[in-house]
Amino acid sequence: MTIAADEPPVQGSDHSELSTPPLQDLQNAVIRFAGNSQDGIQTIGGFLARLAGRSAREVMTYMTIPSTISGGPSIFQVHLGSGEVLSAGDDTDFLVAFYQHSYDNHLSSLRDGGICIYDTDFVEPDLSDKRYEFIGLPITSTTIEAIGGSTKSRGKNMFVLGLVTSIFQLDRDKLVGIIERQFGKKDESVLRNVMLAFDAGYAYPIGDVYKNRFSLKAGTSTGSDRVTTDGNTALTYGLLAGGVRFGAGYPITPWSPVMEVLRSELPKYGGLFLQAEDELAAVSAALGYAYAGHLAVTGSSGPGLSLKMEALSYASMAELPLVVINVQRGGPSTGLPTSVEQSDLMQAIYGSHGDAPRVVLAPQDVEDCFYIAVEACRIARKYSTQVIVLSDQALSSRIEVFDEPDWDAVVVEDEGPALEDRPDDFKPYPLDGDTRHAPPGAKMLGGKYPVVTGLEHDEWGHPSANPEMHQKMTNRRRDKLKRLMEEIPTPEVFGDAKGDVLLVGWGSTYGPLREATGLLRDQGKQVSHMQIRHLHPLPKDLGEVFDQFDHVIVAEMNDEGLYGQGQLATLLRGRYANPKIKSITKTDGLTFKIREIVAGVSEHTGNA
Amino acid sequence: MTIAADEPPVQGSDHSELSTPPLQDLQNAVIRFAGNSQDGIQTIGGFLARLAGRSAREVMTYMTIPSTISGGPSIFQVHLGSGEVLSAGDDTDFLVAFYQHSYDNHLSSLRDGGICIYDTDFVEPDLSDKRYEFIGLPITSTTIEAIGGSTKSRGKNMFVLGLVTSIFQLDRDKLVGIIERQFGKKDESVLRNVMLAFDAGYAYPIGDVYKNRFSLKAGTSTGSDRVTTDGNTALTYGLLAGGVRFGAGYPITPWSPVMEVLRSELPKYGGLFLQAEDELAAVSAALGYAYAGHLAVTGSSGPGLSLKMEALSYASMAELPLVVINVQRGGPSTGLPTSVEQSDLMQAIYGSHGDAPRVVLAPQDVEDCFYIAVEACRIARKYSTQVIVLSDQALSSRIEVFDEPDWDAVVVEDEGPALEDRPDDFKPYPLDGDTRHAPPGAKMLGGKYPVVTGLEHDEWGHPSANPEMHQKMTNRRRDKLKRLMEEIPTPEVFGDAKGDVLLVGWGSTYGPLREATGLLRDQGKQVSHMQIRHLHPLPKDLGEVFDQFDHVIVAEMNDEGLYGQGQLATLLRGRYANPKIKSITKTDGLTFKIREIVAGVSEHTGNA
Amino acid sequence: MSANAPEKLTKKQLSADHPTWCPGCGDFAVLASFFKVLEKLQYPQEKIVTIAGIGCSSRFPYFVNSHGLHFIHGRALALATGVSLSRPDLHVFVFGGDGDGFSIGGNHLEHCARKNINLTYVIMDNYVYGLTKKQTSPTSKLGYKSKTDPTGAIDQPVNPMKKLISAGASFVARSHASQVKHMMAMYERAILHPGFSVVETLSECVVFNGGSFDDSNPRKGGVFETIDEEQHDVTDQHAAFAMAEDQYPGKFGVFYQQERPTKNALEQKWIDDSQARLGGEADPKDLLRKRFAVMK
Amino acid sequence: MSANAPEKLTKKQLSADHPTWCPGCGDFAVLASFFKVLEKLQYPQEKIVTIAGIGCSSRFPYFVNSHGLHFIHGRALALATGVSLSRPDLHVFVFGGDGDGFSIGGNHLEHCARKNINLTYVIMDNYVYGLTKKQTSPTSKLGYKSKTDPTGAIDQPVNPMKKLISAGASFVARSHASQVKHMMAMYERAILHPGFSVVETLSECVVFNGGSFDDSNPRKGGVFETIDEEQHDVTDQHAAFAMAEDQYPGKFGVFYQQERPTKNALEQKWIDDSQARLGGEADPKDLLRKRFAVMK
Ligand SMILES: Cc1ncc(C[n+]2csc(CCOP(=O)(O)OP(=O)(O)O)c2C)c(N)n1
Ligand SMILES: Cc1ncc(C[n+]2csc(CCOP(=O)(O)OP(=O)(O)O)c2C)c(N)n1
Ligand code: SF4
Ligand code: SF4
Ligand SMILES: [Mg+2]
Ligand SMILES: [Mg+2]
Repeated sequence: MTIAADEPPVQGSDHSELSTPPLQDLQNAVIRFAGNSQDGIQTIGGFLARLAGRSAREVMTYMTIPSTISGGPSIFQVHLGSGEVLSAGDDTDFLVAFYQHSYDNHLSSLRDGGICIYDTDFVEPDLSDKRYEFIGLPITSTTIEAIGGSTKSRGKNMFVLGLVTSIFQLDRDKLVGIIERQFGKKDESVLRNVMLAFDAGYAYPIGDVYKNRFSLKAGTSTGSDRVTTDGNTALTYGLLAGGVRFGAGYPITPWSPVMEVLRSELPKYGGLFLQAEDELAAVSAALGYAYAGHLAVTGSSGPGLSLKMEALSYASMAELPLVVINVQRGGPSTGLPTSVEQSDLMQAIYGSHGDAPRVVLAPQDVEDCFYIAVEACRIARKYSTQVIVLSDQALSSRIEVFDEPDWDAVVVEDEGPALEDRPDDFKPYPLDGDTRHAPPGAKMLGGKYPVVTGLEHDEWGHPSANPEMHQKMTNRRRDKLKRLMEEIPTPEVFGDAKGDVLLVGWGSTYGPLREATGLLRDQGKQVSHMQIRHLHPLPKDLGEVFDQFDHVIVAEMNDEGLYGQGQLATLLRGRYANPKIKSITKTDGLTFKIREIVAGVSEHTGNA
Repeated sequence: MTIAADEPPVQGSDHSELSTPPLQDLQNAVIRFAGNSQDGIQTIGGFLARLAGRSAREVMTYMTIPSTISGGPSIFQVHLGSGEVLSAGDDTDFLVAFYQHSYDNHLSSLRDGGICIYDTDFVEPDLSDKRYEFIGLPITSTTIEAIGGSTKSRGKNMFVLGLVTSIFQLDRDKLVGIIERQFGKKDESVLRNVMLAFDAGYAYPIGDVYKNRFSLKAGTSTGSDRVTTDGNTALTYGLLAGGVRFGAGYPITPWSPVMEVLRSELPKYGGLFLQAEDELAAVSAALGYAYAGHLAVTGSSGPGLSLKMEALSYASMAELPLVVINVQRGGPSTGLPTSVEQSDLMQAIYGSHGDAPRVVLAPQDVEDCFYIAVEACRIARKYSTQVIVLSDQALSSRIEVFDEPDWDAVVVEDEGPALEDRPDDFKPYPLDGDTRHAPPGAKMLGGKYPVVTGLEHDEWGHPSANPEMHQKMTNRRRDKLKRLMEEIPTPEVFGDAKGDVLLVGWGSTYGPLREATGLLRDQGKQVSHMQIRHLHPLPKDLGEVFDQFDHVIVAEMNDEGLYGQGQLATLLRGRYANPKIKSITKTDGLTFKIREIVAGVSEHTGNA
Repeated sequence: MSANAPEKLTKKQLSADHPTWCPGCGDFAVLASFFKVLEKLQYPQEKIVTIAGIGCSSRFPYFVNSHGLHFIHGRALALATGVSLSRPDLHVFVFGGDGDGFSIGGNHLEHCARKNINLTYVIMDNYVYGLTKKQTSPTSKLGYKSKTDPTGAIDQPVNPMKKLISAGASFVARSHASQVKHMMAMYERAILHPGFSVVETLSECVVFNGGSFDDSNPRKGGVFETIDEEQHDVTDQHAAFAMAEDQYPGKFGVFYQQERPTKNALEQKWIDDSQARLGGEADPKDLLRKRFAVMK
Repeated sequence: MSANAPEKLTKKQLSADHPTWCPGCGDFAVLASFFKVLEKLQYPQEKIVTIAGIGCSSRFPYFVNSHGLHFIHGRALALATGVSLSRPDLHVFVFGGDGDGFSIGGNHLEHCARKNINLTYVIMDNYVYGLTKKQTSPTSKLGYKSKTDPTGAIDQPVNPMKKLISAGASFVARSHASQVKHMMAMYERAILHPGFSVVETLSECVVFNGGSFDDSNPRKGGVFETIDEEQHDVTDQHAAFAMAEDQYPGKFGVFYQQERPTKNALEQKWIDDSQARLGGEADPKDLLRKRFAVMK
């Protein structure tokens, strides 16, 4: 699905065959850079992604983080495309291997006929492997030569970037502009060395051979440059756009970047972010802001979320608004801190003691990280409730391109605490209406000031152990989310509204599921796709949608559990008691491959 | 369901009618003492319960705890019966009202024709209320007179106990023996005063009128005296019998008594209980014992359980055995600390981040608190897993009578840490076998010592981020619970194995559900009952059982949630996707009344 | 009360529900002293915020007719940090027990202290867990018999003064619920201190720890020894620490006081500097546009 | 290695995986010193237990070939409490960073100290969150620029010595990862101390806080000032507290040491007394029977 289908694939690696270039005019290309994290491969990946944003191309990236602290083997994969790019790619078209271990571990990621570019200074490939083409060049020594020896092999990444620019006929000028913006702030000599390395790669003769073979089609320009960024960044600015001005958190991978940017950015907006002593303090302080009348955020990843469960139970009882970010990672426990997983959904909904209803949302791609954050703010405010946003490790760090938001439409002005006087008959928790707190500073004209509590209480917030009151208040806390359910749009179905299979997913699996659906449809299968962004409450008419399909197959990156169902599948079955709902799950810490989804669908439908 | 049905109910409260006593030979009697917690009504309730244990009678008690710290309105209800006593009684037959507020708030608990005994020193009843019979006597002043004034009204409870003993023709000698055992340890004058008050009540003339009316039938004697105790106590000794020798916890209502008894008792067994600085430390220390090779316990109630979620996720990953007690109370948050609720089931199963499989059990009555604790120990050991036991506030404090356990059959000797040498090929987490840790102190003959970790790991416990390994280890952690599932017995069905309705419950709702089932069956309805004690994993063949009924109705004390299903109902539907599974729920902090269950069944079956 | 005519704030207005504490509980006197200080200081009623965790003492907010929040066990200070940092216009008070503050909440106390969060914290120390009915607390004396130490407490108790001083609290005092005047003086000075101020107040639990503070209660034959600030330099941390070593019942008064910048002020400075660099308060949309331009 | 022939325990046997720390990280020297002390003390290998929370430094257990446990962030001491109390035959060591010990784990440290749990705790203090890549830690110096304090840290840091002393730790020392001999001496004394012993060890994070401890590293032009125990009475808590006040880089060595009963011993005494009262170790069945007789 990456190389335009009408091109015959290259076979073998006999360079003589290449005199008439068989590949041209790529719509898509998946390039994997494999080296050590110190080599700056993330940097060049980032440059390529940004260039895509400026060239009306789509892009999606994928990276791994070494488990050692000091760095170590790491990859950065870029999927560039002139059409829609929905995943980082099952297989790669090009592999750039910096070291022998890069070659050994990643050669199999190449599709048949793919091209392996390797550093002859470090890698000894098995040239007899006929599945791939091999292009060796002395990346390290040429870079050292180009820069002048002093910085040793630093700059290899820029050499490779130059090489790639030349191979794919990318827009050199735009790219140099991006490089200059990045390095221009630093010492002048840095930029000079960077450009020396880049130009050496760009001019390297081996590049010429391929120059005419791969020209990456430009997309249809939308006129203006598009935004290129990762999920954590998009999410963070979504919070700012949604009006969040106060936050508190504690560092943890992969949540930390969100709090780091908020800590730097919030003072500009007149707010602040507190680095707390732990997650318990963080969620408590965030509830302090909320009580004080501000929309606030806290967040973490799995272990930290577990620590927030008690305070979130309080928030549910007291009905304080709060946005809570969970950038999920592999679990349980410390698990796989730098791998992706979607195994915190049940906890998000049910992790606190007691019946503690709250809202759970999940963004489906990088752009959606922004919009879901804005929506989380809106819901938290409107229903005076807690909204947990389930992002994940893959979304957090991958780079995509999207249109700049329409700020006038999207930005919510922060109105600060509502300090107006409250009338005589003020009730924060009216049985027949919405929760409305009177933050400190508000005068109570009736003379009686409210106490917000985690004990069960009456309409005025007074503690009450009255059986009837507990029943009514429990209903009330639940029913407000039922009202929210009424306003959640039914998720769009991609493909036909009825058919054989409805593939259902949530969160960052959007891309692979959509791509797999496209593939299956191209094969003539009656497959449609729906991605659920609102997980609790679920949209109200899913049952009707499901009725139009013979199979409803839920694909998610978590365990099948004791009864063979993933977490969302369990929820959907619990709600609809519909045995058509089946599950595809996995927990290998990697995003779905298209072929895994295709295989899962065949298995459930019996079309092997 | 409390007064033998062949007796015509008493009407009106004209005392003259009482010359021929219409009620005699009671099988059951529900007596509610309503006063202030300082009045020692719990004490007399306890005496009556203990007497029942010695008289081959069944008993169940129910009490409320005042919300003020210094004491305040409180009730103690005793349901005495010669047949099976399954609930504390929907309605009461006798109300003893110490104060006006007791009268005002509890009169409606009397069944039509019930008898209200009140203290004429404090209560002014509405004698025109023809639904009940009223018997007034100067409880306070007679007590003061009897004791001699010095201790003021202390002793009222004993006066009332004497009165009740005389009214119901209870075994005075046995009772006095119990009283002496209790008060004999104290200052002699205490016992003297107690007996003065008791005898004054026993001899009080008004009692004579009723003497011959109510004679509580004795049960069929089993020869030996039976055990009379509450759920927390039964649970605690179950842990000791199961071989627990180490524990750690932090006080919270209603869990505290378990830790208090363990702290006092464990030193006798050579173990110890740590009062930790908080619940996070408690669960951590308990995992320390587990790592050191001991079977250990920690516990709490809702808020404390939320705080343990992170460490429990670790325990799941590391596969350390642990017994975790949750004495549930009303939630969310601080909620209703002294009310009953079953709203922590979902959290017990799903509350930790990541896929963190663990076992969840729930005892169905006081006796079962003992046996479920023993079983929790067995499962934790065998599968090197965490077992959460969901007791609740009602179970914790209510008193029941049961047979003394067969100690030889039930007691598990604590073998202490397994310190034998470990062979060369020792693997704590074999892919094809059970987890077996080598605690510190064990020599590793291969020379390589293990590190227990919360990171994903291989068979030897070494951290591994390998995708395949994560998948395999996730499967392994889940599959061991599937093996446990195979050995869980299918819960017994009370009533017929097929029919119209299967009522399903879990935990302390056993009694009311069984009683309601009996009632419905007596009415000719095809209703059966099943109580599920193993909640995760669920017993394996429930599906087949459910297939035999037209309706499967799950009754539980938690909220119906966004989709109209209680927590267990959601789980069962999630597993079986069977729309026959319906839900009866409530969250009023009170145990189920029989009539609530009956009404719920009619509603779902359409037989109103 | 009318919203417009600023009346004098009285105890009557400040009184809410009648306290559910046991008759004779020391906490009543703490409440009464607090009312008196507030009557003196005349803060606007709506700007007073009382916050507490869980415990008998932590029921305080229900008994004060001001904005209040009854939080979860041990985290009141962390919550109050959020209130204080985001609402400089408020007067933030935290009340709670020894279990709430020194056991489960011990770490938040440390960090609040070092960060010098601007609020006043009154620890109502009864050397026992009252609400949960008599378990050993971190301040229970050695040998104290409780439900969790039936043969007497064996863990060395926390020394509250040492803990607070070394954590960096900028105002640290000690008082006694039997001494209303002393409490009032301490609370007032604590409230007027800019930064994190703490008054540990011995407050007898008559039900579970009766007589525990008689040694320092003249009415019960004890000695109430106050600190002579002529002799003791309250800004001398070592002297304060040394005095904290005194055997129980020890001294009462201000152990330590030192003004240093509050986190509130330091964060505000950062906000001000950031906005000044942008030429004053910026429109959020402009800020966002600018940031997104860089991502293209 | 054979199980029966008791061989001399060597660094080689004690070495496990090669540390994943960055080249130049101070933690290497801590590990090396620990090995040397163990070589000297010759404890049976299977009786050595290393426990840690989460952080770069907390990866320690992987690098020691002994029984080990890598726990969750901040709770290593709480877990180790369970190990120590239930297994008097073991030598329990806890390693971890400043974030793990003073931030999220700060409260467990306090309570371990006052309870005097018998174990040795080495805090590898690099004044930064290493593993999560450069956020301000509770010991970060004022002005330190991190990802969470881009304009410099503003919160007053924890003073580890003050905190430990006032919490009641019975052995409190300070060392420096550039001084192997000194570390060895401190670790050995800490290990031999009966009770809760702590050695804060400055250990440079070369990647995120390079040069931070040069001031006290003679090889980097700094001064490594050690405590002269002729001058400083280690049992004098006030003197220790006063010394803790010294401006950074301060002194190195034993600040405070005082033997007092460990909780381990006190709990064991209770066990022994209880069992003595029953006439020695009782059969659990008999104990249960006796208790149940009372419930009839
Ligand atoms: C997380 C959690 N753990 C435990 C409790 C139970 N609990 C409530 S108050 C309290 C301690 C009370 O002691 P203290 O703080 O000294 O207050 P006091 O009642 O003595 O005034 C405890 C353990 C709780 N509510 N929440
Ligand atoms: C509950 C939880 N919160 C946060 C984290 C993320 N985390 C891992 S290590 C660490 C701090 C590391 O700093 P420190 O303890 O000083 O150790 P160092 O890496 O500097 O040696 C943090 C915040 C976590 N793993 N778990
Ligand atoms: S139990 Fe003790 S602390 Fe609580 S209100 Fe009663 S006397 Fe006061
Ligand atoms: S990041 Fe710092 S503390 Fe961590 S291993 Fe590297 S140098 Fe050491
Ligand atoms: Mg207390
Ligand atoms: Mg550190």
